[in-house]
Amino acid sequence: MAQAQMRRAIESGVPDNRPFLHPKFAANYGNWKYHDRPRPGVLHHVSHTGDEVWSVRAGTQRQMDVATIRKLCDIADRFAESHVRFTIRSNIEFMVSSADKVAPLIAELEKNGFPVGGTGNSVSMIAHTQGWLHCDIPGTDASGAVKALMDELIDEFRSEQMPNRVHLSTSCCEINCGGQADIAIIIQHTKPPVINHDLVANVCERPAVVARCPVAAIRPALVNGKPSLEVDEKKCICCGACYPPCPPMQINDPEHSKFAIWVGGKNSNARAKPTFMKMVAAGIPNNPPRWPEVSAVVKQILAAYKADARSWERLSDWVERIGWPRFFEKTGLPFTKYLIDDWRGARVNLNASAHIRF
Amino acid sequence: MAQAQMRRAIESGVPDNRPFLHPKFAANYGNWKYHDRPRPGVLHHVSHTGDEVWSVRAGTQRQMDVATIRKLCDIADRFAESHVRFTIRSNIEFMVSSADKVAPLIAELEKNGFPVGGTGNSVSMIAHTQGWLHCDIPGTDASGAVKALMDELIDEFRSEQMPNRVHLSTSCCEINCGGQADIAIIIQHTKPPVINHDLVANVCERPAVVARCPVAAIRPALVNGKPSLEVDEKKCICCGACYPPCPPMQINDPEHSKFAIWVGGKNSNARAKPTFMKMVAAGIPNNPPRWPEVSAVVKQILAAYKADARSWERLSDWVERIGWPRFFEKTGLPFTKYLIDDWRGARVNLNASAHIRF
Amino acid sequence: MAKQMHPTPMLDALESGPWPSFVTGLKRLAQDKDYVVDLLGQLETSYRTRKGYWKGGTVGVFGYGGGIIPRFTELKDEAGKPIFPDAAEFHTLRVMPPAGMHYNTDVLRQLCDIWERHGSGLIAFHGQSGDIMFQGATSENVQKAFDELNELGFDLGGAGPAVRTSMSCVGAARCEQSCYDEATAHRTVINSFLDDIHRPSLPYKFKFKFSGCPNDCMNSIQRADMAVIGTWRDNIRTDDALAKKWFAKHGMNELVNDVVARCPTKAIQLKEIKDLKPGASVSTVALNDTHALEIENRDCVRCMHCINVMTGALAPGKDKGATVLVGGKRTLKIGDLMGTVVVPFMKLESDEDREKLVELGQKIIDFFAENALEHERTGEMIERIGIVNFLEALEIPIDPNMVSSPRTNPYVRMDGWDDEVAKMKAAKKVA
Amino acid sequence: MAKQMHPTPMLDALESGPWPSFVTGLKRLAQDKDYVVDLLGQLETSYRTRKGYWKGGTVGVFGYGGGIIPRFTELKDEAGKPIFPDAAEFHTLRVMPPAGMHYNTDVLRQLCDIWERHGSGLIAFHGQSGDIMFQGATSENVQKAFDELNELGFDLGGAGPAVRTSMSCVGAARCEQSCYDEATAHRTVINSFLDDIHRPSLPYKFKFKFSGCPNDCMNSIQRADMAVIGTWRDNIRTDDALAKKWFAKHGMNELVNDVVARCPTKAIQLKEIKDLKPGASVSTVALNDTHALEIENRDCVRCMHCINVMTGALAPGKDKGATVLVGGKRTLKIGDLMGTVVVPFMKLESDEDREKLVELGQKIIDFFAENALEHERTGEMIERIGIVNFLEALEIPIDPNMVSSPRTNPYVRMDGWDDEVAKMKAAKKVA
Ligand code: SRM
Ligand code: SRM
Ligand code: SRM
Ligand code: SRM
Ligand code: SF4
Ligand code: SF4
Ligand code: SF4
Ligand code: SF4
Ligand code: SF4
Ligand code: SF4
Ligand code: SF4
Ligand code: SF4
Repeated sequence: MAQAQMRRAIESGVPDNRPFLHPKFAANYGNWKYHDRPRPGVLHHVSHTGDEVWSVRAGTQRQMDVATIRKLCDIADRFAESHVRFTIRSNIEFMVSSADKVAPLIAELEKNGFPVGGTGNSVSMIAHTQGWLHCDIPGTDASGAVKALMDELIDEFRSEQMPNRVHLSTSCCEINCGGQADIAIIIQHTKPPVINHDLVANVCERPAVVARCPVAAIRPALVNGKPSLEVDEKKCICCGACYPPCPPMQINDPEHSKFAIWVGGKNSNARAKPTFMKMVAAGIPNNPPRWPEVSAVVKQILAAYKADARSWERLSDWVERIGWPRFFEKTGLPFTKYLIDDWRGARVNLNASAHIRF
Repeated sequence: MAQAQMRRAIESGVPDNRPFLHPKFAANYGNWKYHDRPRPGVLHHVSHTGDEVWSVRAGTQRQMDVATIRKLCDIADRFAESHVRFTIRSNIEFMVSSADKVAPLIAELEKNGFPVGGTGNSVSMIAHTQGWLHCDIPGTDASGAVKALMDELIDEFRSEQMPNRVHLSTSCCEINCGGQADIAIIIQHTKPPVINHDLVANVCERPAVVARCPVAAIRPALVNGKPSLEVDEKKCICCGACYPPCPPMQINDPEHSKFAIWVGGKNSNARAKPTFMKMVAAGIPNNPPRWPEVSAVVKQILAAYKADARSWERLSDWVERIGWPRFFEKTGLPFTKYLIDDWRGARVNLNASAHIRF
Repeated sequence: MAKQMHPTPMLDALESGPWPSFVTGLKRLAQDKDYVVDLLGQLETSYRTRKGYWKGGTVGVFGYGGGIIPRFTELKDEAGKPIFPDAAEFHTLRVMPPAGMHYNTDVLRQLCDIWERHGSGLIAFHGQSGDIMFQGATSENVQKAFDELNELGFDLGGAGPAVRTSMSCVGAARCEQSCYDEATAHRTVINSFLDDIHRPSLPYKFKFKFSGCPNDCMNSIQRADMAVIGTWRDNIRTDDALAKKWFAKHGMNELVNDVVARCPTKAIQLKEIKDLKPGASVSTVALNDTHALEIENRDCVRCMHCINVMTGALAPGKDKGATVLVGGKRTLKIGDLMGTVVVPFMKLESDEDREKLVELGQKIIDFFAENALEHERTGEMIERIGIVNFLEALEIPIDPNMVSSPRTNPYVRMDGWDDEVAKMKAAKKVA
Repeated sequence: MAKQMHPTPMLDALESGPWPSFVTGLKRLAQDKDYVVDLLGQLETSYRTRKGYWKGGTVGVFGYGGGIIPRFTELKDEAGKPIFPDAAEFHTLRVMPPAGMHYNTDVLRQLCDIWERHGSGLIAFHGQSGDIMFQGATSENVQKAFDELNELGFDLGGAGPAVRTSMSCVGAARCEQSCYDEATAHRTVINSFLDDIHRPSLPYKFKFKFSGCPNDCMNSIQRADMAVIGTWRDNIRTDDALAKKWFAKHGMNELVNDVVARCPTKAIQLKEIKDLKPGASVSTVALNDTHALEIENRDCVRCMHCINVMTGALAPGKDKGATVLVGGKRTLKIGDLMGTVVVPFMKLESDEDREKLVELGQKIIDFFAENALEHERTGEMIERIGIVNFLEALEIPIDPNMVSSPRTNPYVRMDGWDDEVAKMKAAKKVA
């Protein structure tokens, strides 16, 4: 039997990170005192014992070929101390234990096309997802849209000129694996799924699909004598939740799967409690390879935020101060009825007060 | 025919208030400049023309016999200028056009048992409802509970020593005609209705009653062969909504209709947006004629607020600053699971953050 | 001299203490009226048994379908006879007050006289909806009392599924914060809906309330289907003389802690006079020779707080009007609802302005009448159908001031986006 | 040398510009691998047609039920043959990283070597759940790649209805804000649930995330079924030397506007040194010879803001631990949910402390496994059954820190009130 010969997995789980820690990290573990940023892209941490470490942050394309990774390793071996880490935003960090190693390391990274930055009040790398490269349900690509946008935002990545840190995310379907962010770019379908009735019977577990629809718009139905599904198009909110469990319910559409832009998601507890992001623009075409319309809206929002927010105001703090009417005015984005919430508990998003801005 | 002889109503609607306005009000209508309060119970308004008017506010029992009203009219004729008005809290206001009339007027009011106060940062008269005196669904009395409590709070009515104005309300059933308030005292039933099945068929329109229940706990049923109703006691939240349309569904119970105390309702837009009140105490016995347990809890809350709030903080502003854990600590009230919301949209009342007070 | 009093040991306990006692008042009435003697008997029973003994019924005045709250006793002996027969009927007349609840002693005395003749002699100033409640008349006397009250110029208010009696604050008559003529708006609106008040035929009650400014002394936001709250669009007005007087009395700490720090949007800043940056949307006011307040009116949300604290030194602007909110109400049956903004601003100065307010009310009531379920209030209806559908039916343009935040949920079908944007742009060009 | 490249005009447009290009990377791989040549062909087709062409399937490694994301091409000709046959299978291995995502170059090179041998050569550092994603292997090669990765000390992460791969912040390794040993907690917890990771059998996915302080650099609150966020109970620590250095550099205006005014609860006050009121719950720090900050720690909600701005001058206290929140997730199917507090504070210093965290996780997962509907996350389950039922099942005592406000709705049956109060009092006496 083939199986009998197969290797049994060692269920080792999460590897111990101690062997990988930079020696200064290991030595001062849990004993750091403060940090500063000598320049954008560089963090300087000082421990209670007086030990110091410099971390240099650089952008990557996340989905890297082995040559790129080996190149980064070469740089780490030659210009740093052979230890690196990745951030939650797929930036890479190189640690060095003396200040004079910082400048040569930066020069080498930049020379090899890895922009240094993403710290403090910069626009960091965009958290992103799989898209056409790998996912089975994407309405668009992720890596491409991110590359195109980061090309345009690279100066903001390299400098720290924003009022506070700016975190972006992109997601290639409404499921939004990219998550809440200061600015999130997400596919928004605008038409109900087109059902390939021939396939439903074989491929889809119909009760499960019916249960998956958040607005109960799907009914089992007989189509051409075969068991299939039927969508009440009046109810359907085009979310695409039926598509993963039932691929014949094609939700993606080259024309009608558009982009929406969301702002003001904040996960940190700094100052105000965490906030959900809000939809502020929609109907943006899905236009590969460089999605210029998406970049334009994002840049419009960033420009307004940069010009008007006070220091330490995250995007949500800024809007909290200036109000939504002014946000739409300053960004030039249209406020339409679609931006008024009508989902569960939507009432909390209505203005239940006489607080008005003129 | 009797009807033919009957007088046809003059549908005059809301009467014109001009004939009743104090002359200074009429002369300076819409042209007031500012006001101050020379002492508790007295408002001094100055118009843009320099005209001045003093309003002296006194407490009443709201439900007044004609002798009381005539007494107030006598005082108005002899010590004021024959014009009065009532406030939303059933206080009466006497207007005079010179400062020297204020003191004698106050003396006369106090002499006749009408406490002067209720302005500014005082505890004003309690907004209240009908109770056993008149309503068809009350769990308790209103006028009596208010009289008993105002007896105890009269010093706070006569002075202005609270951090900001304090508005109280009482309501004799969960319907809460008394409304949102800084502190609201409301009947809370704790047992499902006891159904008098003999009467249901005659008295209640059964579908309407079924529709009225907010948790769909009522089903039509045959009881002893007669059409009646049946309550799923597991679902029933003892709200009493079924009782007005169907009096045989007796919700009031001498023992199990208790009091709950709510705090932090604020309707004004000053500072924060208006806020809903929150339940902070329950299980308080319905104990006529003077409901001492209710007064005790209200006074506990008022004492904590008075001692700890900063100036201009309404009760809701104060708790917003100190937090709910501290509120329960400072008032000595127990926080139990029943105080955690579980109704529609309850999630907005959960702590979705790491903001914690220790 | 009426019949002998029933013993009322529990009610007697409400005669002691400094606050005016309604029991003492009732006893005074009982001296002349058997009616009230028996009322006290029933009330004492309620106090003893902790039970209510009234039930409703149908009593009205000729030509009207509402305005009376009928009460018949349920406290009966085994033979089904009332235990307190003289108080077997105890109906209330709800009578609409003049706006702002102003009276002179003459009219008050006349009201007393009428009610002494035909009723119990007990009057509540006022009910929580604003009615003068004439409490306690027999079925027979209700019409008589009404006829006399009506001749005096008063009319019944609402009850049942009807437009209800309304309230407006003292406002323009005495209050410097008033942003419109509350009394005239109140009277104009309510008197346009008398048929809907007197002949209940809506799905459920509908309440208007009028507050002259965002202090909302009428609690309209939590209690009115349609709340009309005064506000202004231009800059906060200032008065240096009063500001200096205030500052001299209260000092810097109070200024910072009570005014500057409490502005919800940080629209107010304390500045040295030399650093002031005047501008089209900026108000400034001097506190002394060196210091001043600077208010960025575009950040101000018209909360009233600074104006309340420094009355006269700061004041609402001159371009006044009102915000209209819809849907406030109590708990039944989906939980308490506050009104929410449907018209961020409308002028309310001329008769034409007020006519527009009446029209808005009419449109809302018509829509309510046609679309609400039975026993459903406007707030619940809007919750069910969605505010956007409501606004579209009313042809009210969308405005970001209607939301505290845009949608946080992607669950919406939005293939009409481009059309909406085009419509908006077209509308802007026209305006 | 691999086969000839397909024309990729659209993808080529992603090679220009300064940001590192994944297309350039793929082309580099394509030089040696037909596999990637065809991958580029399919991707270019997606760019042109704006459609995805992958579908799922079942591929795994021996002994495990999850951890592989299988992908089969759907881009076929009329005969049903793949148009890009060399890339007909493109599976991803999700591999759990070391906590904090630390590596040395040695191990990175070994990972590259393995993936060059058995896969496409494309690795993502990291997926949004934290996995190292080895993207692109044929069904045949998946096991080979896994065996080598596993020998190197790595293991598969989660996929499907399973406990998922977790993330923890850099934390104690480098960050002065760290309030517990994130990496040890992360590893201890996750390695206690390996069976639930490798053999998916829960109602739906379950995610843990670990952030060392309320800055929540792991976005745990919106993305974790169970979020463990560091915090502290005692007073904020201070360092006069660093505070004076900060003040000298930034000045009074920044102090007031960026620190004092931004404290969400006004817990920080600027004071003259002579006016400071020290006390058991007060932290003070000097800014120069005359001025200081005074923090009332009982009002502080541990938001981190002041500490962020004045790093080192202000620092978390010494009595550290973590807050646990449950129920965060994305939109499907009732809308985005943030986690909410279920344990306001627990110590996380010793192995026993961490054992308690594992026990809590186990209890929650057990309850989830038994009570959630299919495809229902913890947040949705709690929304459905109510947080109180959830807490009672877990035997977690009620605490007002769990709510942002007590109930605003009277709709609850509360005849157990007295018993609850008695229970609470008894519990307090014991404690
Ligand atoms: C490296 C990283 C953690 C990791 O283990 O990967 C990290 C590291 C630090 N974060 Fe973070 N944060 C990191 C992602 C985040 C995230 C999550 C994200 O990026 O999606 C958040 C939450 C975002 C949100 O609220 O939506 C986050 C919210 C913060 C905050 C709160 C900011 C605020 O004002 O709201 C601080 C405090 C600050 O800025 O001083 C902070 C501060 C820091 C400090 C200064 C902590 C310290 O003392 O060392 C670290 C250096 C930050 C810098 O870039 O200047 N970090 N930080 C992450 C770097 C991401 C990147 O490459 O850009
Ligand atoms: C690969 C990854 C995106 C990326 O490029 O980084 C990803 C990709 C997919 N996600 Fe995700 N999710 C990924 C992180 C997330 C996150 C972020 C996180 O874990 O912090 C979320 C939001 C947090 C959450 O769990 O709610 C997320 C929320 C979802 C959801 C919505 C879950 C929900 O309850 O609302 C789905 C849909 C589902 O599971 O039915 C989903 C489903 C999927 C599927 C399996 C699509 C499907 O149903 O077939 C995608 C497989 C793509 C592929 O071909 O590899 N993915 N997904 C991330 C996992 C990589 C890794 O293991 O490190
Ligand atoms: C007479 C009355 C209106 C009426 O037409 O009847 C009235 C009159 C004034 N109110 Fe009021 N308010 C009156 C009920 C209310 C109510 C409603 C209530 O009592 O149920 C509210 C809303 C309560 C709430 O938020 O829940 C109300 C919220 C205010 C506020 C906002 C206070 C705050 O900080 O939240 C102010 C501003 C202030 O205090 O300076 C205010 C201010 C005023 C001023 C100072 C306005 C003025 O410049 O003349 C008036 C004198 C108040 C005083 O007592 O010192 N009035 N005021 C009401 C007196 C009730 C009483 O007898 O106690
Ligand atoms: C008399 C009064 C209390 C008082 O003593 O002041 C009162 C008394 C009653 N209210 Fe009320 N409500 C009174 C003002 C209010 C208010 C306050 C207001 O109007 O601003 C409210 C809250 C605002 C609102 O409308 O939501 C109020 C909310 C209710 C409700 C709940 C309505 C809802 O939609 O949630 C009911 C129940 C119902 O109508 O089914 C209700 C029902 C009743 C009934 C008719 C009980 C019933 O269903 O049989 C009570 C008749 C008592 C009686 O014997 O006179 N009463 N009721 C107030 C009317 C006097 C007046 O006309 O001036
Ligand atoms: S966002 Fe949607 S399309 Fe993109 S990786 Fe996640 S599940 Fe796939
Ligand atoms: S797209 Fe969403 S709403 Fe429409 S049928 Fe599918 S699951 Fe239901
Ligand atoms: S609160 Fe209830 S019992 Fe009291 S008057 Fe209103 S409806 Fe009647
Ligand atoms: S008391 Fe309320 S919940 Fe219970 S049956 Fe009656 S209406 Fe329903
Ligand atoms: S609502 Fe405004 S205008 Fe009316 S009385 Fe109150 S403070 Fe004055
Ligand atoms: S009225 Fe305007 S400026 Fe004044 S406190 Fe309110 S929001 Fe601030
Ligand atoms: S979450 Fe806190 S402890 Fe962890 S890296 Fe971020 S700031 Fe440091
Ligand atoms: S950490 Fe505490 S003191 Fe500092 S800003 Fe936040 S709440 Fe205020």
